[in-house]
Amino acid sequence: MKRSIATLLAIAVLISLGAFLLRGLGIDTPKPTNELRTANAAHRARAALPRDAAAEDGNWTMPSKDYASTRFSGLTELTPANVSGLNVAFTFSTGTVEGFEAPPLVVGSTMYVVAPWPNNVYALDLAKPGAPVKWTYEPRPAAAAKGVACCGPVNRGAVYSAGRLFLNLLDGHTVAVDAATGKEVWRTKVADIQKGETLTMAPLVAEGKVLVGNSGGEMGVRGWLTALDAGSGRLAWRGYSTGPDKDVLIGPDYRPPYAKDAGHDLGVKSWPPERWKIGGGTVWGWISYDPKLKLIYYGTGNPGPWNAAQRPGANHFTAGVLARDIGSGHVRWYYQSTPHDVFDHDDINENLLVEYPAPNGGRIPALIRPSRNGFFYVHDRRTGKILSADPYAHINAYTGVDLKTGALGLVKAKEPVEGRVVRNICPGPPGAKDWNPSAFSPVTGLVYIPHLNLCMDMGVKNANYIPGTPFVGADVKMYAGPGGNRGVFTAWDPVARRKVFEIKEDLPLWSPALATAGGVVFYGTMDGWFKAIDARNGKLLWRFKTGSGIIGQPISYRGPDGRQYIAVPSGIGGWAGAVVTADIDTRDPTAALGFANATKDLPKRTTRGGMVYVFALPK
Amino acid sequence: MSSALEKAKAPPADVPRDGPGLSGPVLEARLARTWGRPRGLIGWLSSVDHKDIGRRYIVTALTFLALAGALALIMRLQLAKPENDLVGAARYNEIFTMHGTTMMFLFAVPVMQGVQIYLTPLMIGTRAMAFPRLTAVSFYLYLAGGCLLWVAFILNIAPDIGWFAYPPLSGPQYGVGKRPDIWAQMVTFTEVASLAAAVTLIATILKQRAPGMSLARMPLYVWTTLVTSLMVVFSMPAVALASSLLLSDRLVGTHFYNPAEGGDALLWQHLFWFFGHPEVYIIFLPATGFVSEIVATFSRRSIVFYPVVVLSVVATGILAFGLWVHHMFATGLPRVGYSFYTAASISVSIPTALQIFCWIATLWEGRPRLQVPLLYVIGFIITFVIGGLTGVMIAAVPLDLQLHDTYFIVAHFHYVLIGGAVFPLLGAITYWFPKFTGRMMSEKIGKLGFWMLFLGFQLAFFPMHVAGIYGMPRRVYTYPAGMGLEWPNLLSSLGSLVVALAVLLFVLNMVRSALGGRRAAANPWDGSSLEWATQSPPADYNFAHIPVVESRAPLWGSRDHLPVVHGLRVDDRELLLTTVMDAVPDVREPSAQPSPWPFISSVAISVMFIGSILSPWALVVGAIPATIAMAAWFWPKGPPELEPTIS
Amino acid sequence: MSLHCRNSLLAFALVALLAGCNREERNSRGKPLAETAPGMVTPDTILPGNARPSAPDPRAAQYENNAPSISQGQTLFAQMNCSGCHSHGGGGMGPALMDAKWRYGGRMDQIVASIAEGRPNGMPAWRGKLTEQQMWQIAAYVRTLSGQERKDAVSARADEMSNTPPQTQIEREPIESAESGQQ
Amino acid sequence: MTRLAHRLIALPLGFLSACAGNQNAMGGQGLESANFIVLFLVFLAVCAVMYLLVLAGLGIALRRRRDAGQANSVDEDRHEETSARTKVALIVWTGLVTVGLTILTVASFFSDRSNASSTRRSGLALTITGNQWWWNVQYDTSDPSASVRTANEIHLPVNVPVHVTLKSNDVIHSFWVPNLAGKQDLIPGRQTDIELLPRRTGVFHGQCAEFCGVQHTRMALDVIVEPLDDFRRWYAQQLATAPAPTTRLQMAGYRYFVTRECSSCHNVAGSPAGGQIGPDLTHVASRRSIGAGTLPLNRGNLYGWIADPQSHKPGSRMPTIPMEPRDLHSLVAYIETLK
Repeated sequence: MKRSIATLLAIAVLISLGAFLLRGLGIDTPKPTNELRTANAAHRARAALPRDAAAEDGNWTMPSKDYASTRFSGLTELTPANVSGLNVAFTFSTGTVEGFEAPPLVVGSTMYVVAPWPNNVYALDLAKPGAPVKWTYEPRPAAAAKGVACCGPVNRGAVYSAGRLFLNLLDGHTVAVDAATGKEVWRTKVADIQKGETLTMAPLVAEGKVLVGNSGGEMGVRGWLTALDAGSGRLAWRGYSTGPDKDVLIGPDYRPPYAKDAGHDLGVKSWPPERWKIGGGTVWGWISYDPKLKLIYYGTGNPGPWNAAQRPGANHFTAGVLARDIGSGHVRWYYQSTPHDVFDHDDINENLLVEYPAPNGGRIPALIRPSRNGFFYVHDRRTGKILSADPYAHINAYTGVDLKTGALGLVKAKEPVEGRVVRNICPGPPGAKDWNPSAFSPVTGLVYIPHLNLCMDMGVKNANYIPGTPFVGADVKMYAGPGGNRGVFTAWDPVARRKVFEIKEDLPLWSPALATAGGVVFYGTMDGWFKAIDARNGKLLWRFKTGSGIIGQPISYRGPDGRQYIAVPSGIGGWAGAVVTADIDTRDPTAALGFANATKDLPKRTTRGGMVYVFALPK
Repeated sequence: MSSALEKAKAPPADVPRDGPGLSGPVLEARLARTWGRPRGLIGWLSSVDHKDIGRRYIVTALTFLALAGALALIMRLQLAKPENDLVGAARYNEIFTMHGTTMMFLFAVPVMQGVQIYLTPLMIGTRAMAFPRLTAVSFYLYLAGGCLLWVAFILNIAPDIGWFAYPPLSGPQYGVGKRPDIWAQMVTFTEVASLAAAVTLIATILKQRAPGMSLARMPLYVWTTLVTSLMVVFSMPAVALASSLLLSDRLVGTHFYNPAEGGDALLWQHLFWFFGHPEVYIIFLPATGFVSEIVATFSRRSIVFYPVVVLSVVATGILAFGLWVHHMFATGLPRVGYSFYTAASISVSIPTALQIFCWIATLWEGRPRLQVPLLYVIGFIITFVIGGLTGVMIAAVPLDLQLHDTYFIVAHFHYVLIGGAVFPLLGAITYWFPKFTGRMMSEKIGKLGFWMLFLGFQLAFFPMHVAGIYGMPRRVYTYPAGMGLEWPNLLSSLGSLVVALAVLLFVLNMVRSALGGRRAAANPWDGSSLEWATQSPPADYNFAHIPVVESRAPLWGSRDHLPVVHGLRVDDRELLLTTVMDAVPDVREPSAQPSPWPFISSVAISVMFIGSILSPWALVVGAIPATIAMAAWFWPKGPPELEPTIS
Repeated sequence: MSLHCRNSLLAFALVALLAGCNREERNSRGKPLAETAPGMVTPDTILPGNARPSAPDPRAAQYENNAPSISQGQTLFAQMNCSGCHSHGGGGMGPALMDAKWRYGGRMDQIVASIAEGRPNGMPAWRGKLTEQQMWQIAAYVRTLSGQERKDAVSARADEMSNTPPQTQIEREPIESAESGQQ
Repeated sequence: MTRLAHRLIALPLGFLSACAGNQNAMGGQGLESANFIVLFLVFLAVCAVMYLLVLAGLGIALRRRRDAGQANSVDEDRHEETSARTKVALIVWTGLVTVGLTILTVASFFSDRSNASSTRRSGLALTITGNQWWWNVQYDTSDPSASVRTANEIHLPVNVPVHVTLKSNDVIHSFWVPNLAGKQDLIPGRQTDIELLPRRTGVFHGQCAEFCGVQHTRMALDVIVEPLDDFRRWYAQQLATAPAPTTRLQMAGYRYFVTRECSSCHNVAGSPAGGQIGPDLTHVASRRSIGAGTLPLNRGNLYGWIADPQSHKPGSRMPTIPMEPRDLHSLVAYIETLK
């Protein structure tokens, strides 16, 4: 008896020792196919476009990393064990003081940094020490555009394709730049700032088309998505988010998953006369693409104005998810997540494409998305049918989603009434989660959601429409939701439909997440901390204080020297950071569309900046 | 202690007291010295004599009546023909606001209280009001409030929000500038003033009635005074509160009337009308008191069914608090509630109907003597009953929803307030004029004036019923031609001129008679109540000896000799307090000396109130001088003398 | 506190005087067409060759501290969507208006110029979309946001969600550049 | 009920409605207004009886003993005597008054009920929003794209119950079309309702009945009650967008309208002018009046109004825009096309 116990002990010691040694030698390199969790692989979501470590080219050519928008790097050098050794490899100052959301791109040995306003592009030579500048591109957008940018003159990044960089300028132009020389290849005006339209989104390039959508949902614009020819910059097609079917590009092949979104000219019929022309539904977020189905997926923004009393009706095709055929632009299916949205709950958040385990053991091509309205949707991306929709944040304004009809239940008591302030509405106008995308790791099968815990008081009033001026009609005061923390970092299991772990962040989370195959997840906070956590349990492994608040997109790439690098932009701004960058006077809690009240303390915690930080393990 | 009791039991002999030993001219001379007031302006300002204060109240109120009447004329001229442009829209709004506000807050209530302050001590046979200095303060504050409003009018910052100043129109966003603040603060002034007056009146009536004047023997006018004063005490705080909330909304941005932040615009209407409706009866009930006295005297018999009249007055006073919602029938409150208020509003006319019966019955049983005061009473009955009946009409929700806020309402409340209060008031002034001035008013001019006023009034206000039904809303500065509104308005305008002339005539009569009218004896009309027992005008001390009352009509019961009590000090101001119910002599009480401090504190308080229109800190800063002044006012003068109870 | 007291007492002492002036005067039509173009107004304070700074526009007088104008300006500030960018003075898409910072001058005519001609970083030019009178009224209201106008002419709050401290009570922010601060 | 009403109108009170004002509480063209007439006459009858009794009593009382030549003095011991007849009279009078008033209360109650129950099933829904100093009118339909927005003029189909929702954007107003029904206040932060049931066609006039500021007087609206077909025609025409300008003059006016001050406040459907704070002008030329009943609509008044609204409606929110004569010409020409 005694002996057996001793043996067991010995074995245990040996095993742990061995494990420790192996770790130390860095032999234990988990592959995406490995089982990190006891859960059976069959019951885990898989990347839509399966890559294993070998398939990882180490580049970062588009902000979402891939068409599936996973923000997942297959690089495995960094692991929970060694990440604490990260050091700054080099930094790059853009000399700007506006919100820095755009991620650097890495192609081979060149890093392309798209700086905040006025959106200069810098090509850095990663092969040389200190990554000196190869070339600089200065687009010089019109300054007036800043006056119609609701939430800071931000830019969410460029995209690299076939030797060219494509990016949008705030003043309504899309440009193509030669990646080798930095020379402008073409420049196309797609949006009109006179109407209040701006461009802040990162384009997506697929099948030789550059996909661009407009911003300005608070300015009474009409939302659209435009496809430009990548070669010439000429317009291929444009699909509006409101108006008659011929404008929305709805044809006979339109098959909405639910009856509520079916009908003829819904983009007109679900609006008061003429209001669809100024009804919003802008496309300022993220686009995913499924090469197999040849479908692009994106969400449309809020209907305008915020005061819903001025636009009775469901307000199609705003605040919903669209699937368009990339060739013709025709809508294949549409699901309106938030019909007749009354809280500015855009639906522009990222759509992650994954292979979802089917009950019969097979795989369903799925679209999963943490939505602005606080529900985590799982769609069958062929039809748009909802497989599940569960709240991933604190919600008291909606009762839930009816999977049969697709209807979203609104709590009557929380519906704004003209002339009376409605209190404690959760989530607030930025929703449970704003633009900053989550990451999906096929390794853990989890979605890493950086999001918000904000509620609001809302008072709506009659909004006046003057082209090129705000069209909102609401006073809003935001404040921290239950718990007092304004940000939350949640790891969500889309299959088990449950939260695996969550990290409470004091400040709102405005920076996207980055997942790596090494089992480390990165994100930044608005007071400038860049954090690395364990993908499995959220344990904080490493953190670094950057110069300014982080609202930018972190990336990971393999440098010319073969090492894995992590890069993150640091520069406070955007809607959440307006308190710092727009000189808000916080004595007015309704300032910055109500965000001022939620971030009164931000000026004390960070200052403006514009810097790219690049980290790596010491050689 | 015991020594004190000793003192109490046997008052020091050296103290001179009235009685068989001390009476006649000698007594009167000494009393005059004790009760007279110092000479000069200071003396005038420090007077605490209820007759001085009452007279000042009445004169000031009549001045405001004249001013507001002038405004009424301007309005009638503007409305004489359609699309007239005599006064602009904005100015017209100021004018009707000033007219309504002045009439309600600066004329109607104060004039009634003025007469009450003058007559009550005389009618109940005492020498002064309780708290005479507070009475003085009440007048000065009222005066200050009135001046605030009218100076503002002259300086072109007059309120332009109507006399009931509904928010949000009077609120911080839509009530532009300081105009509404001036209105609200004027309200505060007048409310404090009438509250002060009411309190002193109640105390006087309950504790200072002549021995033997039990509640059941109290003159009807004193009854109405008691009831209205109690109504003031219960209703005025509501509006004082409402106007203070409004001020704080406007000055420091609170949200009492801001629906967006959980306030409510209707809160104001409830608070205001909870005061506003009783207000009408606060004006009307004293008038019924006048009528009762005049009817009794001029039909040469005491009122038939005295208990019925008293009960009606009390009932009216109570019911008046249950009707305010009938001013809000159009605000969309629950319909069921409306029915209740309809019933209540209609039922309030029952006690009034009973009073009217009693008056007519008294005339019926008595031997009416058609002199000017009785003429006014007859005019009152003929006119007021119409107002009362239209009142019954608009108590019905379906009728009110059409007639509310139209000229029909304007006609209604002018019939009620002019017919029901001003006619009796003019009668009362004619009736008590000899007591006020020692001279009679001219009967001839009086009769002429009455007929002009009576007919002119009907001409001016009856057509307004029609205008209202023809769809003329109130408070419009003009109206389009072709709606059938031309002739009603023209007639009204003509009538208003006649009314103006009549009032002018009345005033001339007053002035002329006051200067050179026929001298009046103590009891020129052969009245039955105590004020006629002393000479006209009464001496500063009212009565040389405090009379004893043995019936409801003391002067008719035993006209040759009126029994009196003796023993009040002559060298110092002393009053006889009696028990509340039966007026059994209770204690002797010293009465306050004249003092300039009430005036000075009133000035300090006024500065504080007016300053608080401009900054909330004025309340803090202004409180200091006010406190000092009051400290001086209340400073104890030597050890209080323990007075013996009378056994 | 002490400041408040002084203000209140001062204000009280001057009550008759100030009432006499045009604080509550309604002016429904504004100045005639003849003189409705703002004069040469510059936010600048460096004028080479000791040139004189432009004198304040005389038209400011009839709108400044004039309650009806300020009230009208308050209405227009909301209705013309000024509040969309500047919120209730706290700022957002546009700069805060309740602080002491004036990018283009805090004088009435300078504000009118900013409204009429717009400013390069996003302020639209309203000439032709608003009448001159309306721009003066808005300017008068804008100045109340930082406490520049007299307290007895401004409105404590609007009937909406509570936002800034009541304008009847806020301290007057010192206008930064001395020249443009001259009233 | 209404037939009775109309017969009753022939009675003494007939003269009130006789000179058919189109803003007349005695009009009786709406159910509630008809009920009003009946109830009013009932009250009038009862009150008249009471009044005559009082006058009679007063008259007799004054005549009765005046000339009885007694000594002009009070009888010392008989001045309080009251005859038994008077006591009886008091009781009778009290009973009479109580009964009369009870009748009235009951009558009022039932009339109120009838008004309340009259239009439970409403065939048409409107939302009217009060503004200083004009009325915004919205026809609410289940299909939002079929809803019509207009101002200061309401068209109603005859004999169709209408449910009107009342709101206010600023201060308290009161909606009153006497020929159809009684008042209902529009209170900021609250929502009130009124039911209309027009029984006869015609053009009626309504006016704000709660003092709402400087131009309370000039806050009127026209109500046109017409046969269902005419109403449908009107509705279809209101639903259409504004016609495009044709002549050069109209073009100039259009350009001025959409680029200048006008479009900051006014909306013209089908044009870039999208102002939401002033009356919708898409079909202004089809209306009867301008400036919320300030002036009848005709070319001359259009010129006068646009050139200087402040002289016709001082204090109104519409500013006087300094304007070149040719701009005025073109603007009027354009607005006249907005039928």
